[in-house]
Amino acid sequence: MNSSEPNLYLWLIPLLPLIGAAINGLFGHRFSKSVVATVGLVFVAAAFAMSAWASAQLLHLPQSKIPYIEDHLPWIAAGGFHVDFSFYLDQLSMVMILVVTGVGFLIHVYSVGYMEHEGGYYRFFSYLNLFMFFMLTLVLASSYLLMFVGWEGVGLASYLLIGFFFKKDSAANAGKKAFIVNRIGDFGFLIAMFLMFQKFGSLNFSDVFAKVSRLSGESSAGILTAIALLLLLGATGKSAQIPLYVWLPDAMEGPTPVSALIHAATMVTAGVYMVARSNFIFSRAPVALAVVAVIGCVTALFAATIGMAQTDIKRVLAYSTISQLGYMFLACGVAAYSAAIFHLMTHAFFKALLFLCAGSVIHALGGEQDMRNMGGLRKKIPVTFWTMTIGTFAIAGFPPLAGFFSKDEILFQSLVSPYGTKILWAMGLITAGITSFYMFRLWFMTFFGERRKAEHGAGHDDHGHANNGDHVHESPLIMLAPLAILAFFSFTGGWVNIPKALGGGNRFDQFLAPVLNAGAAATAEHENPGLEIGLALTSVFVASIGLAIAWLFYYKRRDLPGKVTAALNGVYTLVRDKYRVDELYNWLFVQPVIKLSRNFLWQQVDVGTIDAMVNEAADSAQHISNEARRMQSGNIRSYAGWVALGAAVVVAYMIWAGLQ
Amino acid sequence: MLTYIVIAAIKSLVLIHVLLGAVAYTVWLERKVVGHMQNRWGPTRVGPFGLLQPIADGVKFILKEDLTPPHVYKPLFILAPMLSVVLALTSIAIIPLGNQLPLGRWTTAFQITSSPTGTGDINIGLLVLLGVTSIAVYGIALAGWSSNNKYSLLGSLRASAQMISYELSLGLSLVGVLLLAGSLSLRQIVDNQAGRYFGVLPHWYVFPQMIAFFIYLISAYAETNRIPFDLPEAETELVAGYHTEYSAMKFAMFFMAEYANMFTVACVATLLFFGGWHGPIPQFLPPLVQAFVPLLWFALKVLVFIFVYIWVRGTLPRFRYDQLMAFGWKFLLPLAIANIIITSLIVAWLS
Amino acid sequence: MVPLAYYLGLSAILFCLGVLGFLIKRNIITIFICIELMLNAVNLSFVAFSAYLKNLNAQVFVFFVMVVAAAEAAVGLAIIIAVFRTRETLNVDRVNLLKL
Amino acid sequence: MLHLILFFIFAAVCIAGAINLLAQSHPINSALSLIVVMGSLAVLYLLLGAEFVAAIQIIIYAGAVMVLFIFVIMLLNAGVEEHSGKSYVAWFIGIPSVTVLVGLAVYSLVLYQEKSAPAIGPDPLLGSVQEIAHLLFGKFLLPFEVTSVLILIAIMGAVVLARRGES
Repeated sequence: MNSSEPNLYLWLIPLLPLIGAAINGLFGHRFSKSVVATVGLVFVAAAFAMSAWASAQLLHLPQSKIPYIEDHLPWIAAGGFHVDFSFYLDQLSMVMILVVTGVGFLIHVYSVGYMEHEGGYYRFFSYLNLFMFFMLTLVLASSYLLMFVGWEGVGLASYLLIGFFFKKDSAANAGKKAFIVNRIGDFGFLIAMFLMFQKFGSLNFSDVFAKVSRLSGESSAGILTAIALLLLLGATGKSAQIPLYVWLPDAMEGPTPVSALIHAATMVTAGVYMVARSNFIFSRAPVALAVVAVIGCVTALFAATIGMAQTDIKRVLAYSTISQLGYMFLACGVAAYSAAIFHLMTHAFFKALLFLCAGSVIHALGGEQDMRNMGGLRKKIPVTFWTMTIGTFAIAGFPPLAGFFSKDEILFQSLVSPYGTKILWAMGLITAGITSFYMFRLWFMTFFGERRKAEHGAGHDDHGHANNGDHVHESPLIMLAPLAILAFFSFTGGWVNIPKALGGGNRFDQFLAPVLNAGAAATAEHENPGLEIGLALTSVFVASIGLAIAWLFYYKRRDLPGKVTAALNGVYTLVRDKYRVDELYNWLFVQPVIKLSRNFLWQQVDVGTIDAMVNEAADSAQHISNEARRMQSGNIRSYAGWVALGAAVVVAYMIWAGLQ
Repeated sequence: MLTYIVIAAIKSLVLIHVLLGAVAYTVWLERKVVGHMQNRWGPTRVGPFGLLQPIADGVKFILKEDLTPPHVYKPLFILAPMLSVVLALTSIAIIPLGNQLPLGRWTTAFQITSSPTGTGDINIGLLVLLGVTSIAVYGIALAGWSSNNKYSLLGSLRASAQMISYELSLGLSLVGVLLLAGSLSLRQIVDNQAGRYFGVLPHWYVFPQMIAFFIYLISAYAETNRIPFDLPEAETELVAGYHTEYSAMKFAMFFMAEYANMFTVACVATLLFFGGWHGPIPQFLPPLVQAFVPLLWFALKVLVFIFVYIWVRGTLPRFRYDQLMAFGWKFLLPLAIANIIITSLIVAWLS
Repeated sequence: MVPLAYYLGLSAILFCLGVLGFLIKRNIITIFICIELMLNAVNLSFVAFSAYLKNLNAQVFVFFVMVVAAAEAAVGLAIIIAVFRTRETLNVDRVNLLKL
Repeated sequence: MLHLILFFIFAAVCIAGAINLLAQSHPINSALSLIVVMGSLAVLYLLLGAEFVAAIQIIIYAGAVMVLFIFVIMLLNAGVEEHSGKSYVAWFIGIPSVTVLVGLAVYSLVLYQEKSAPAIGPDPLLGSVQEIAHLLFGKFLLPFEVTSVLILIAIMGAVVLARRGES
């Protein structure tokens, strides 16, 4: 690399958290908590600083130098197959690394306070840093394979962190569930990579995209659709979309900062990132695109309805996350990738904020997670309340907060995009209303009214303080500072992409356009400000309805919810039980697999065949050894006899060979 | 070829007799000198100054009853003294005693193992000497063991360990001289010592190799089991050591071996450190007589060494065994090695 | 002057006698002595070939063989002493177990 | 001619010594027989012009290594070898194999003999101590130094093994 070439030292960005993880993981048990926290924070902060610096550099690069690719070591070179350790920075990954390191750093800071009283402090920070390493590898990867490494790595980190309280069965099971469900998605991703390699001969983004753009439309639509659908399968796994969303609610067994970082702000958006990254492929596979849109839309609505009936504060947020991810998929599905990424970014801010606030609430209540046992916390934890309020209004889509701009753009695109339809728009709009309802339901139940005591001890014992209930206290400053910062961004984050109709410039869309314009959705070309303003007003109105209903049900008339649920008993139970999807999956997949494994694979294949062969081999080895043991008599002279025999044979052979 | 063999045989015969005679009279000399040192007379009765005493002793040894105790391992019990004496006498074969001896048509050297022309020497003479010395252990070791007697065994083990230990310092002390001489041939080494330093001091290796000489001297005493290193036969502890069970001629053989070894050691010291047979030679004598003059010089120097041996015996007490070993391994050996290193450095620097 | 084959024949005979001794002797020290005999037989071959090929390398090898033999004798005899202390026998037929 | 006679004499001594080594039942006799073999071999080395090797053979082998053997024999007071059970492998595989080995050696030497080879003896150009020294401290310097390490290790090993336990 000569001097005129820019060097952004991208490799440092993932490596720094890895070093932190290694230090804490290997030596952390000898350090004091403050040292562990310092190590964890410093390396993530350094990664954030490096990301910011690299981003600033990238903005100054001429367009021809973007994407900036940094090649390091060759990794795999087998025949025509080459994968290097190389990193890829363009506008898309720039947004991602900034979000990941920025939000990640804030959540690290928050964790210092939140995890103060937990065991395994060093383990937690080591895992968190490890997660950062893999996530940054994922977003900086320059090939699908390296991306897959990060993909699997964040899965691993997620598994470790969900099961952080490994002494609790439910946590361990949730970790396993997340891991196994993700495997199904990974399977799709892998097959997609195989197909890609078979078709394009490479897994590097640059090569693949170049080859895709050169393909003629009709002849390759089939394989591109197949690849896109398989990638989508991978994305649904990671981003918790139907049908593979079931792991995410259970993942709330992990510590709350983990839920905020991994299961809300960053990791689960990997699927969206991957789809956006692969927009070249998706845009040439309209069928796949439609599937993406449908899955996103259905997931959004479906998860939102479940969210209405949940009582666990973190589960409400989990379903909200699934729902919001559905929005992002919907945006991808209508080829409005920049809208998806925009929503990804704003969602990262406000969802992280909401989770952290929820964590603060849980912290304040000493581990209580059931909203029915909350209430009236507005005065007791004011900072949390106000930040939570900002987050709630942001996610509900009230202007001028971040969620309004991003969600509004998605709804607009789902209507006007060439791939969009009115049905998608309508479902999105209904979802927006529901979102507003369940978020305000949470808000009212938690902060207003009277404090309701738990009837049966402290519900979920996730946050196992010795603190028994009554002593409600505000969280320490180290937890509140990240809340404040995230609240600020939740408020202002949307302003980077104010649509033209509202006097903005769609700057974010234009910024991402070089990467994502292949979608040909031509996001900026719609000169229909009237329609856009109309749609925006509609969605604000819908959100207000949600707010009003929530106010009515959970503030004004506390008896109403009971009556309504009694009236709709069957439906309500179904929704509260999450449509019994888990049971369905259990009956449909899990039990057959267990039966097959137990009765056939275990009893027949393993015990009957493999073990039998191994045992037979061992038995015969024993029999042969029993015979051969006689040679090993311990008698030196016998050994000498054998040696003499060997020498005679060797000499005889040599003489014979010499005569030939 | 035949002539060579005949001449060698004659030389061997003469030399063995001379050596045995010398051994016998060294015994006399020792008794006499020690006697005078202790203010006694020593042997006086047999012949003038007791000069016939060795012969009387010899007759006594031959005529005494040769006792073989029961429970000894007979073959080795008999072999051991023979081995000792044979090896002790063998050493003399490679020692050059003087220059060439002109005998009409043939010229031969005062040395059994000289080349047929009488000028050459086996070029590993010193190594042969060391080899023979190293084998000499067997005589003592086997004697002690085959006697089937605790005192004998302990004495022989001590003697063997002592000889092996000091053989190292002995051999290493000679290396300094070899480095200076650049040859293993004894004749060559002696010839290198002809001439004088600065016209005054004889060109003997004892001067540049003073340390080596003292190491050699001390090791040689230990090697021959003489006072102050005669622990193997420490009477107070071990009766008579390895030859406790021996009597008559077998005992005499050990005795002869010891004194013959003394001679060998003295000869080597003379050859390596004191210029061998070199000395002022009067030029007016007839050539045949002149050829014997170096022999006299050689004999004189050897005699001086023998005298020193006896002198030391009359003067010094005996070491303790652990002191002996510690001295050999911890002092003499490192010193000898240091001497070699310094000498080789100087030789390398000068060349 | 002696043909090379004579030396080699002698060497082979000595070597085979050493092997034979290994096979028929029971005293561990004697067996050790037989090993030395074999080493000596090999040395004879070395020296004979050295003279035959007019090359001194073989004599250097002899030197190394001797060094190894000396080291081996030191360690081997120490082992024999250690074995004798625990077993109180030198008969190899009685020393056929790895543990006491 | 003299060489040939000397060779046969000492070869005969050699073989007699080796056979005696096997025939004797007392280890000390075997050891002494080996010393005889070594001495005769030294003479054969001299016949081959390898004077240095001959001297070393006597000094190292006969004078040091075998002394060690004799010492150990004395120390352990090893008696006449006892006759324990036969080793069937040694008798029925080992000894026939040795016989075959001898046969093969003789066979190959006879084959070799047919291709006329020059007789060998001392060569005035070869075998001086200086030349061996040049080889040893030049071409073979590294192996030479390594042997010194080997000996050091052997010494330490011997001390550790032969020393009685501390307690």
